Amino acid sequence: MSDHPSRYHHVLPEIVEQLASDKPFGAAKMQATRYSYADAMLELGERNPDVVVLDADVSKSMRTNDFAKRFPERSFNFGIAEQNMMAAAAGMATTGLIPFASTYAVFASLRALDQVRNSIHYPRLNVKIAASHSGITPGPDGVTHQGQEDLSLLRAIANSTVVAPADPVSAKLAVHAAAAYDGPVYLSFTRDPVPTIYSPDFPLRLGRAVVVRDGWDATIIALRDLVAHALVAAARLAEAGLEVRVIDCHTLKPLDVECVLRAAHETGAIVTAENNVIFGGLGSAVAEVLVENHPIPMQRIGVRDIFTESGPYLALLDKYGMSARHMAEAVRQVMARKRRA
Amino acid sequence: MSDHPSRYHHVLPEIVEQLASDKPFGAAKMQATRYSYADAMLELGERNPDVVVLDADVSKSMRTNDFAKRFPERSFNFGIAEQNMMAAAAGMATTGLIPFASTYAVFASLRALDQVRNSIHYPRLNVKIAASHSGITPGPDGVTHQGQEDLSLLRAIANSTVVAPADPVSAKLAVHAAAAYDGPVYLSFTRDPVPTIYSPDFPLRLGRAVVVRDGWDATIIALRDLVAHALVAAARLAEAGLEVRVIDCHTLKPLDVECVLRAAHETGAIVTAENNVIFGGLGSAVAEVLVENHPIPMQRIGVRDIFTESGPYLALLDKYGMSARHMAEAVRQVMARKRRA
Amino acid sequence: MHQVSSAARTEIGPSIEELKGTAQVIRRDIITMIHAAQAGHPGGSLSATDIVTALYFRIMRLDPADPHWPDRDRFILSKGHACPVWYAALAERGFFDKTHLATLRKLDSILQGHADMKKTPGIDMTVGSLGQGICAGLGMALAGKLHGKDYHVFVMIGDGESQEGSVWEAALAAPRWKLDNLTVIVDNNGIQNDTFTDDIMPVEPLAEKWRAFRWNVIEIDGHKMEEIVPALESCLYRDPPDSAGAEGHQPEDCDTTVTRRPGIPTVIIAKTVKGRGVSFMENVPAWHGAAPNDAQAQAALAEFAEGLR
Amino acid sequence: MHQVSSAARTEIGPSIEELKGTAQVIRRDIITMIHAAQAGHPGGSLSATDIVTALYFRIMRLDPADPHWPDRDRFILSKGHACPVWYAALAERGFFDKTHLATLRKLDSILQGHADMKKTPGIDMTVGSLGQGICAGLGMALAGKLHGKDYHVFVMIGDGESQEGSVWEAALAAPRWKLDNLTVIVDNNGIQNDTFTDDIMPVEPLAEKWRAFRWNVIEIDGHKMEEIVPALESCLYRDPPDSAGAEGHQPEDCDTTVTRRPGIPTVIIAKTVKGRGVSFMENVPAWHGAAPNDAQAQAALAEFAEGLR
Ligand SMILES: Cc1ncc(C[n+]2csc(CCOP(=O)(O)OP(=O)(O)O)c2C)c(N)n1
Ligand SMILES: Cc1ncc(C[n+]2csc(CCOP(=O)(O)OP(=O)(O)O)c2C)c(N)n1
Ligand SMILES: [Mg+2]
Ligand SMILES: [Mg+2]
Repeated sequence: MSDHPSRYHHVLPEIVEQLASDKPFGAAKMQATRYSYADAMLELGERNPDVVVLDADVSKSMRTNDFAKRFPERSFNFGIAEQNMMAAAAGMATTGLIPFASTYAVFASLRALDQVRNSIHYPRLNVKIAASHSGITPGPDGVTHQGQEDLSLLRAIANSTVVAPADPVSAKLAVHAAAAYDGPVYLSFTRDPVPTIYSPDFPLRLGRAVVVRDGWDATIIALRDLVAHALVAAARLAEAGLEVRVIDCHTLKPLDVECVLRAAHETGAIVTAENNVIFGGLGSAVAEVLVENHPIPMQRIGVRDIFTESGPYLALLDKYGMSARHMAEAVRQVMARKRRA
Repeated sequence: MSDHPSRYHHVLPEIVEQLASDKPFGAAKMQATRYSYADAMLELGERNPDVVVLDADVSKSMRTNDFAKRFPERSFNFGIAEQNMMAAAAGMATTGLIPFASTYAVFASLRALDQVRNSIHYPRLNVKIAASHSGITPGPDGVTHQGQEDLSLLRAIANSTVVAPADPVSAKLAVHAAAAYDGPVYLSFTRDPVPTIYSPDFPLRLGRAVVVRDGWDATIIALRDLVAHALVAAARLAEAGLEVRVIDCHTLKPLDVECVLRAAHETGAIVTAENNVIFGGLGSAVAEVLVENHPIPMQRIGVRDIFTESGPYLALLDKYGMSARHMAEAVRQVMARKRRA
Repeated sequence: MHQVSSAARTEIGPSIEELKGTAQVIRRDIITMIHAAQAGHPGGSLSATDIVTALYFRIMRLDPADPHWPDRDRFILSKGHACPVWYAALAERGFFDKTHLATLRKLDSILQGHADMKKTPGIDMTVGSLGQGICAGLGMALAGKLHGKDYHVFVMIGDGESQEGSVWEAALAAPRWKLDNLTVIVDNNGIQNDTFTDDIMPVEPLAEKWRAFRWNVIEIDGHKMEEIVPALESCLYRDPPDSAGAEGHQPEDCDTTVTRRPGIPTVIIAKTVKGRGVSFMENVPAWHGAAPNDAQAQAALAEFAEGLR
Repeated sequence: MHQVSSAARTEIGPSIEELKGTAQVIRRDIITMIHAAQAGHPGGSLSATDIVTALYFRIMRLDPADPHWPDRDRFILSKGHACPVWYAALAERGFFDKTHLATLRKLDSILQGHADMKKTPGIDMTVGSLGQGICAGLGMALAGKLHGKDYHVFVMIGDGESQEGSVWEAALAAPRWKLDNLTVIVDNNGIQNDTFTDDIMPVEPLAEKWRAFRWNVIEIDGHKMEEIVPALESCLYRDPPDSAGAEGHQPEDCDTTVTRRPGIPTVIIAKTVKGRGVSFMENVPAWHGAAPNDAQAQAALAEFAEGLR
C-alpha cells in the first residue's frame, strides 16, 4: 500500500483502507445526512425544552415527523408555506424558543430568502434553518429540487453562519453545535445517502475547519458531500506519489481563514470542491482569502454556470465535473501552475 | 495639474477636470439611474411593441408610471405581489413579449428569488428584471430597502446576466442592450442621484468592461455607483504620482475575464469596489479569475458582514468603508504587497 | 401561415366513453414509467388523469407537430411533481415518441423529474416549485389578451399547493384583469406530501375562498368525464366549435349545464381521489411520492387491464 | 420575580376622551419627526394613529422600563414604513426619550427608516418588507400558547400589504392553530404606494376573504375611539381586568358590543383615512411617502393645535 494511514485524522480506518480502491465506500455505512439531522433533533428535543421543529410539508422526507411524534406540542407543520414558516420562526425566537425550520434547500434559500434575510438574519434571531436536498444531491428530482446555489445565497446574507457537514457523524455534531450557538445558523444536508467517513471523535467546532488528511504538495478544501470524494482523490494521488492535504471546511461562513492560509503557505496550491455553483460559495470564499493575503494558484470544482438535470446522484457528480477524478485532475493542474510560478 | 486628461476615456472633460478637487462632482448633472431606466423604457416602448412593463406598486418611485401613462395597455401593476409579477413575467415571455419586471432590488433578489430562478432563469426566458435601490443607495430607508447583496444573489443563479451601470448615460445604454439580448438580464439601478460622468459615446456592450482611466501602478475595478468614486480615488492618487487604471465593470456576469487579466498582468495589483457585500459579488468574481489564472495581490472594497443602517447615502458609503479615500488607501496597500511579492 | 386553427382541435372530438378509455391508457403509462424510474409521484398523477385527459383529447386546441404554435391553448401543471400524467398525455397525443416514457428521471432524458419546457415538446411551462405555474399562466392569459388571441390557458394546482401565498397573489390578480381566458383547476384530493391536508393545514372551504377572491366557481367530481368536459368547455374563452352560442352551451353527451361568465376567470374545484384507479393507492398518503415495486406495478396494471376491457 | 403584571396595564385606563387627546399628540410628533427627517411616510402613520394609541395607552399590558418583559403584550406594525406612529407612541409611553424623535432616519439613530427591534426599545419585531410581520406575530402567538402565557399579540397590516401572498399564508395558519391570542388589524385606508388600491389591485371584499379563511371578523371605523377600544378589548386573549367575564364584555364609555370567540383569531378591518388629521393629506396618495416642507408642517401642526384645544 502506498498510502499512509497515519496521514488521516478522524477518518475511520476501514474507510482509509479502501479509499484508493475501485469501490472506495464499499464498506461504508451509507446514510443521507437529512436523517442524521432528524436523529439529532430527537436528542435535542429530550435535552432542551426550548427546541421546536417547524416543517413545511416535507417532514416525511426529512424524517422530522419522528420529532413530531415524540414531541407533538413542539412540532409545527406549516404546510406548503415556507415564507410563513421562516418569519414565524423569527417570531418564536423572540420569546426564547430555538426553532429549527426544516425544508428543502431550494425553498429555504430561494422561496423564503426575504424572510430569512429580513426577519431572521437582520435582527440576528436564534433560528436554525435545516435544509435538506442541498447541492445536486436530490438527483432524480431535477433542477427545481436541487439546491445548487444555496451555500452562495446564504453566504451573501450578513450575520449568517453556514454549515455543510460531510457525513452522518459530523452532521449530527453540527446540529448540536448549531443549537449551542446563539444566532442564526444555516445547516445544509444531503438528500442522497453519503458514506459515514468519520469516527465519533470528529472535532466539529463552528468556524474551525478540520485537516482530515495531511499533505504538502497541494490541498483540496471541500465541504459537505464532496469531502468523501476529495479523500478518494487524495488517496489515488498518493498512489502516484503526490501528498495532498484534505480540509473539511464544514463551516463555509465564517471561513477558517487561518486554516486556509496555513494550507496556502505549506502546500502552495489549492483546489476547492463543492457540490454548489462556483459563484459565491466555497471557491469564492477561499479565492478571496488568497488574493487578499497570499495569492497562489487555485482551481474551483463545482457546478458551472448551468442548471443541471435529473439523474442518479453520483452520475450527476461525474457529468458535471465534481467527482474524484476531476479533483485529481485539478490538483495536477494547480501543481503544474505552482511549479511554473 | 498633475492629472492627465488624455488618460481618461469616455469621461466628460468637465468631470475629469474636477475629480481631484474638493467637490469632485460639483459640476455634474446628478440623476438617479432608476430614472434613466424609466426614460429608456419610454424610448423602447415607442420602438418595440413587444416591450411591456410590469410593476409591483413602486412605479411612482421608479417613474415607470410614465410608461404606464404613455402605453397603458402594455403596463401591468401587480400591486405588492413580487412573486406573482416575476412568474407572470415568465409566462408572458413564453409568448414573445419582452417583459421588464420593475421593483426594488431587495424584493427582486429576495422576495421573488424562487420565481426569478425557477420560472425565469431555469427556462432562460426573455425577462428583464429592473431593480432600483440596489446597494445601500436608498440611504435613509434603512436595511430592509437596501439591496446590499442583490448582485451576489443574482450572480449565483445559473444563466444569469447581471448588469450594474455606473451613471445615467450608461444606464440608459444598458437598458437598450438588455432589450436587444435574448435571455434574462438583471439590471441594477440606484435610488439616490449619481453624477453623470460619461459622454454619450460610452461603448456599453454586455460582457465588455470599459477602461475609463489608464494606469500601470494598480487597477480599481468598480461597478455601479462606485465607479465615480473610483475615478476620484485615481485622480487623487495621480496627484501623489501613482497612475491607477479604473475599469467600469458594468457587467458583473458574464465577467470580462480578458479585461481583468490584462489589468492583472499590466498593473500587478487590483482593488475591487462595489456597493454590495464582499461575499459573492464583484470582489469574488475577480478573485476567482485571479487565483485560477494569475494570482496577484487584490483587495475588496464593499459592505462587510454587517447590515448597514439609515443615513444619507454618501455618509453611509463613508461609514461603511466604500468612499474614494478607502479605495485610495486600499490601492496603497495592494501596491505595497505587490512590491513585497 | 399556419394551417391548423380549429382543425387541430378535433371538431367532433372523442366521446365521453372514448375519453374514459384514453384515461385508463394514461394511467397505465403513469404506473409503467414511475415503476421504471423507481421514483416519482403516482398519487397526484392519478388524481389528475381524467381532467388532463379531457383537456388534451377533447378541450384544447393544439398541434402536436408544432408545440410552439402561437394560437394553441396552454396547459400548465402547476403541481409539477405530477408530471408523469402530463408526459403520458403528451406522448399519447403524439407530441413525442412513447419510447421516451421509459427514460423518466434518467440521465440525459427529455423527461425531467419536474417538467422542463426546454426539454420536453408540449410542456408549456417549467414547473416544480409549487405556486409558480399559476402565476405563469396568469402571464400567458394577459399576453393572450394583449395580442388579441383567443387561446385559453388552463392551470392545474394542488390542494396542498393552495397553501402557497403566491397562489393567492395570482387569485387576486386574475379578476382585476378580467382574465376570462384563464381557468384554474384545483385537484382537490385531500392529501399533500406529509399526510392528509386537513391534518396539516386545512384549506377548506376552498369554494368560499375563491368566491371571496371574485372568481366564478364550479365544483365537480374530478373523475366523472360527464362533469369534467362540460365544466371545462363552459369556461373556454372562445366559443367551442360545436356550440351554438356563448351562453348555456351544453354538449350532448354530458349531464351538466354551466353558463359562461364574461370577464370573470373560472376556478374548477375538482373533488378527486389521490391514487385514483389503483385500489391500494387510493387515498393513501404514502403513495404521494413512492414508486411501486415489481409486484405492485403488476397488480396496478392488472387493474387497468380490467378497466380497459 | 417581575412585579408589574396587570398593574403595568392601567387598571382604569385613560378615558376615550383622553385617548383622543393622546392621538393628537402622536399625530403632532409624527409630522414633526418626518418633517425633521425630510423623508418618511406620513399618510399611513396618520391613518394608524388612533388604533396604535388605543393599543399602547389602554389595551396592551406593558412595562416601558422593561421592554423585554416576557409577559408583555406584543404589537407588530407589519406595515413597517409607518413606523413614525410606532416611535411616537413608544416615546410618549416612556420607552425612550422624546429627543430621539428628531433623529429619525439619521446616521447612528436608534430610529431606523423601517423599525429595527435591536435598535429601538419597545419594538417587538423588525419590519419593513411587507407581509412578514404578520407571520412573525403568528410565531409569537404560537410561542405564547406553548409557554402557557396569557399575553396577546396584535399585528397591524396595510390594505396594500394584503396583496402579499405571505399574508394569506399566515391567515390560513392562525385558525388551524386556534390562535385566539392573535389579532390582526387591517388599516384599510384604500391607498397604497402608487395610488388608490382599487386602481392598482383591489383587495375587497376583505371581510369576505378573511371569513373564508375562517377568522372572526370585526369591522370598525378606525378613527372612532368608541369603536376601536371595545373591538380591541373584545378579542383580548385574557379577560380585561375591568371585565366581569369573557362573554359580551362592554366597557362603559364605548358604544359597541362584541363577543369573544374562543379558539378563533380575530381580524379587525378598520376603515381609515390615509393622512387622517391633516386636511391636505387626507386621502391624497401623494402623501404616502412624502415629507412636508416647512410651510406644510406648520399648517399641519396648526390643525392639531386646533384639535388639541
Ligand atoms: C414551494 C414548494 N414547496 C415544497 C415542495 C415539495 N412538494 C412537492 S409535492 C408536495 C405536496 C403537494 O401536495 P398537493 O399540492 O396537494 O399535490 P397532489 O396531492 O396533487 O400531489 C410538496 C410539499 C415543492 N415542490 N414546492
Ligand atoms: C414586500 C414589499 N414590497 C414593496 C414594498 C414597498 N412599499 C412600502 S410601503 C408600500 C405601500 C403599502 O401600502 P399599504 O399596505 O396600504 O400601507 P399604508 O397605506 O397603510 O401606508 C410599498 C409598496 C415593501 N416595503 N415591501
Ligand atoms: Mg393534494
Ligand atoms: Mg393602504
